[in-house]
Amino acid sequence: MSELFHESLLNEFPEALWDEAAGAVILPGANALAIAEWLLASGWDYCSNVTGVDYLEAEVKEKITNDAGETETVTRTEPGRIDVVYHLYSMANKTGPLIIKQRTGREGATVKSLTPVWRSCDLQEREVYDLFGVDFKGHPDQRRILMWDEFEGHPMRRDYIEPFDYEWEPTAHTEILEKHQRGKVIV
Amino acid sequence: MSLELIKDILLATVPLLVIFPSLFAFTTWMERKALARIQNRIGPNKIGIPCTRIGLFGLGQPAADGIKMIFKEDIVPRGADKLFHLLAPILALIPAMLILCFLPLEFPWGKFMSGQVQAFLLDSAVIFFFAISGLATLAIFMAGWASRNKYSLLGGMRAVAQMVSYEIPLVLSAVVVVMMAGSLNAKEIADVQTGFNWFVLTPWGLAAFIVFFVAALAETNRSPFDLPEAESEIIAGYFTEYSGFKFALFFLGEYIAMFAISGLAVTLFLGAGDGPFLAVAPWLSVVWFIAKIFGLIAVMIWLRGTLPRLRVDQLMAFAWKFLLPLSIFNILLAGMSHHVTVAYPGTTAQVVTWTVSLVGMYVMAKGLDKISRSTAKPREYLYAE
Amino acid sequence: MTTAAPNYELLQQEGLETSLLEISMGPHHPSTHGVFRMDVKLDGETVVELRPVFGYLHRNHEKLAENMTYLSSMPFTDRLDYFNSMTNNWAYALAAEKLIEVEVPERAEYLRVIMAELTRLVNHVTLVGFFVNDLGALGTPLMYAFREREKILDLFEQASGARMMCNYFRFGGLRNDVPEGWLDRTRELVDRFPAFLDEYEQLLCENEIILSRTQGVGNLSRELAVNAGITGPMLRASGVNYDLRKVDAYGIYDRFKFRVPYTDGDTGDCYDRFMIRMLEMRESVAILKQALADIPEGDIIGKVSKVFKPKPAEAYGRIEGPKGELGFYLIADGTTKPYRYRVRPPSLINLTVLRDMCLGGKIADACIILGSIDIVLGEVDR
Amino acid sequence: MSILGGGIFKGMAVTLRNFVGSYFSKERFITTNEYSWRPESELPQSIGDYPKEEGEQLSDTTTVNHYSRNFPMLLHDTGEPMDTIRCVACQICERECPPQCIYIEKSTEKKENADGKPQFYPAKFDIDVSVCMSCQICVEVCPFDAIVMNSQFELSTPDRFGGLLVRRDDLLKSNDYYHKIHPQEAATRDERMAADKAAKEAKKKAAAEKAKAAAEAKAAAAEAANESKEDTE
Repeated sequence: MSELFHESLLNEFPEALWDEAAGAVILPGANALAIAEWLLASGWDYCSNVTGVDYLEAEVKEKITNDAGETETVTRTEPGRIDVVYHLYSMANKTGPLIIKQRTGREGATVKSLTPVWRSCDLQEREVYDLFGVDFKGHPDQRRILMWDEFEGHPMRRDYIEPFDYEWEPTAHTEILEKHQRGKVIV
Repeated sequence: MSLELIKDILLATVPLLVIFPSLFAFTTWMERKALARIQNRIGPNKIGIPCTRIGLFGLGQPAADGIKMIFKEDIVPRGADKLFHLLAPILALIPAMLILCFLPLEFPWGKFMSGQVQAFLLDSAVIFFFAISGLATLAIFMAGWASRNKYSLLGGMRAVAQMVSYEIPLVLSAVVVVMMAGSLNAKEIADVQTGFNWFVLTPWGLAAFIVFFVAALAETNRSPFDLPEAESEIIAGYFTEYSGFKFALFFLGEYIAMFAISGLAVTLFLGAGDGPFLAVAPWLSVVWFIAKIFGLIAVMIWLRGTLPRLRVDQLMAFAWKFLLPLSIFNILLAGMSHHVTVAYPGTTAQVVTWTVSLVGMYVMAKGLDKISRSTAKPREYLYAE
Repeated sequence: MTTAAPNYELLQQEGLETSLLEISMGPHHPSTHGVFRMDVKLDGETVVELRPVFGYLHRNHEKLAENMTYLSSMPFTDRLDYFNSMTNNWAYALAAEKLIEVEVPERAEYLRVIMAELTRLVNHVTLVGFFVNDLGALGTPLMYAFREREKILDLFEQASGARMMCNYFRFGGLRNDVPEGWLDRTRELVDRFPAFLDEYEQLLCENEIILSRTQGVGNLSRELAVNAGITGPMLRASGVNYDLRKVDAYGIYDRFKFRVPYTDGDTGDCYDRFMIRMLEMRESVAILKQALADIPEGDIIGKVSKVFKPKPAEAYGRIEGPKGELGFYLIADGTTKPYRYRVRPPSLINLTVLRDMCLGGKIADACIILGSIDIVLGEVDR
Repeated sequence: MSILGGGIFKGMAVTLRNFVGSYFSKERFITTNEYSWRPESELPQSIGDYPKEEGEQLSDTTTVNHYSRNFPMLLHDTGEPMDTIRCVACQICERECPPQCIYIEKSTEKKENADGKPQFYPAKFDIDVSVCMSCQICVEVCPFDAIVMNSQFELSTPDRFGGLLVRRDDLLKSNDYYHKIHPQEAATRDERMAADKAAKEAKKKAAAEKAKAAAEAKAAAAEAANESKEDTE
């Protein structure tokens, strides 16, 4: 059902992209809210899960066929990005999931908040804001939720480094942890 | 002051000061034990004789608790009004102890006394009783206010509203007894009931007793009316900020108030010290009296083990829209049945008054219940295969 | 019970100084079920503003799991909702099994259902106890509930070695087979359970005080419940027939005959939420009886290596946990560790509507509404 | 039509039944597994009274002798513990331990193990009680069945640093002890180990036979080749 459904979504909004590998529709930044409203109206009444995924800048090797018809390996740099993933289900039709994603850059990450469409995004988008540092435009109450207000940084980002003055209680365990941190043990 | 008078005073008051606090200790043990059994636990069972392994069913527990309470640090919040914070538990205890003096307890050593056998023989004892028990409200509000804690304040406010409201049905249900006995004197009310002429065995007396008991539960902040100290909502209510000996005083005051109000219920409705074998051993009257008090307290404990508590608005609605009209209606019924039984002596009239009273009370209660309470009833549910 | 708030501006114009009473309920409060905080503004006893505050138990469970292999974060899922470690394990195993494609043996599937339904009994029976405790009963129902819970936890301990942190499910099956006689003991418990439920219902379900305290309190409409992503018994109490055991039929739930209780959606109040849980326990007992009758002999775990490298893919596994839809979202990147590991916590998302339900009620209502939502802070804060 | 307050009376009937019933039926009480390590008459009075020795566990009084787990222990076969230790310090458990509470240092030289094969052994093997969460992951990932769970739970100590770090020699327990506390698990484990060993030996044998057969075939082929060569000549 959902496999068929993303096609009708893509027909309705040709600017949306279909990511085959992830099985998700990538919403265009400009009219994400309009698409979400259309989705709600067409039966996707339940937004189950909202989360962020942080992709660092990475070098990707891929095989391409050049003009001469030969296969060669090209290395290109994929820019870092943050995906905000929404898992949609339909309680009325008991179908799902339809996965939609909003994509944004890592610096000054901003996406449209879908909380006006699905209330269930409320606390989860706050969590993504808190842990990933994604700014949700149009969120009614965007505050930190799990970390305290004075906290700096966004711990779920993959390049987050613990502050050096992290509260520390010495235990007998310390020497083991130090060993782990020296990299002697590859975790 | 003559030596005789001093002896009388001591003989009349010291037993009260000894017996009831020790009964308090026993009651805390009994309550813990009974609640434990209701909840399928064993309850206190280790502390008996110190330095031995003799448990004595945990009877030493109250003593251990008392010692702990005395030596515990007394914490007064920095922002609290220290004077009133100190005065409140004392003020909570004093009226409760005073009320005990009015109970028509006939101690066997009464015959060694020159004058009266009761600590306080007053012609208007019942009125005095209600007047003094009203002071406890003040103590509780004082505690809530002086603690400078929001939970305490909420508890204090709840207590004032609740205790003032429930005093009215309490008094009105006692009015019936005063009407019938024709006296405000506790001793005389007790004397009227001797020989199993207990007021609870009359239709109006039964109704009044039930109303009185329910209102008494609210007056002493017992479950299901324990809103001023509602643990799940406002931590511990007015005594949130009390610890150590001050807390123990509150605790003591609460239990003594329970004894006092149960004692009044026994005096008014359950025939005071009346009971079997009094002709053989007159001193048994004290035993009967205290046994009846314990009977009522056992019911209180049982209720506490079973019921959740009411909400504030429901509590007030219950007092004003249910108990108050019911007790007024009961006064009418009492007057009616009195005149009918006086005018037509015989069993037929008895049966008629019983039936009419009970049916009347039931219809009245049912109607009031419908008006005052929302249409709460069990529901039916759907199932999906 | 909605009380109209007085007009403060008017009062102040008349020269009266009024202000609302601000109370910070929690993080140490008897009825917030853990380190949860509600900033409440009270007008007398009426709640006019409520703001939930989370995060006191936050330990960044997701980050921890992203730094260790798939198997190693299994014991950490126990600690999410520490009442229901078995179902947490299952949800995680379900998501990971989508990544590695392993066949779960028949016996393991049956045992999974048995464990999950026992967990549901544990959760619901204690929740009802805590809920009535929030109503102000002196813990009598709670003690009865704990007695039954202890019996089930004993079974868990005999099977998995631990009472609460079971860590029993594995990708492709279960860690070990149950010991000899375990199934008989479970049958005995399941046979005795309805008698306990009868007593429990007699104690609670018709009590006038409970009825008048819970009915009409914390109403949640069907539309809001669906839109706010409410799941589990709370959703069904609002009149939506949506149970993942029926909808997804994960595991082998399609083999059992059971019914899903729900309401007609007119009320959706605390009483409905309380009763739906009472009724669900009966259905769980029915499932348990069927599963215990049909359980076959055989292997307990499929062929999976302890440390594996799934192909890059995304998987979202969700189950009907006792508290609602518990989902795990995993992104594999071809290494032994998940690239992204996300828990969809039902407790947190069910709290979305806390404010809506509490406003206008009394402060005592706020406590029981929170109790009827059924949260565990280990899962809310993760 | 129910009587007024009927639900309350029903509830009170239940509590009364439980009140009376609690004096007569033990089943009503909360039952837990008996963790008593000693009879009730000898309840521990002070810290020193707590049983620390393995022999003092009364396994028959616990109902949880199958899979109960509290803290890992290192297994050794019959004989001197360090001579028959199964651990070869491969450090897999150290890597996989979720709270990272294991610390291993590999020995520099090899020593003969129970099978008489020279192997490395752990020079240091420490587990931190304060961090270990009894999850049993180390047991599952161990390819040598060298680490299993102990159900001894009296691990409290007044020494917060040294005492909570359990050293290798304290962790070492014999396989017999393991059989005593977890009979079912130990039996299956031994069975599987024996099967693995047999399979390995069979495989070895098969490989040897195969090699032998191959060598013979090769020799035969060479001979045949020689013969054919001779023929051609």
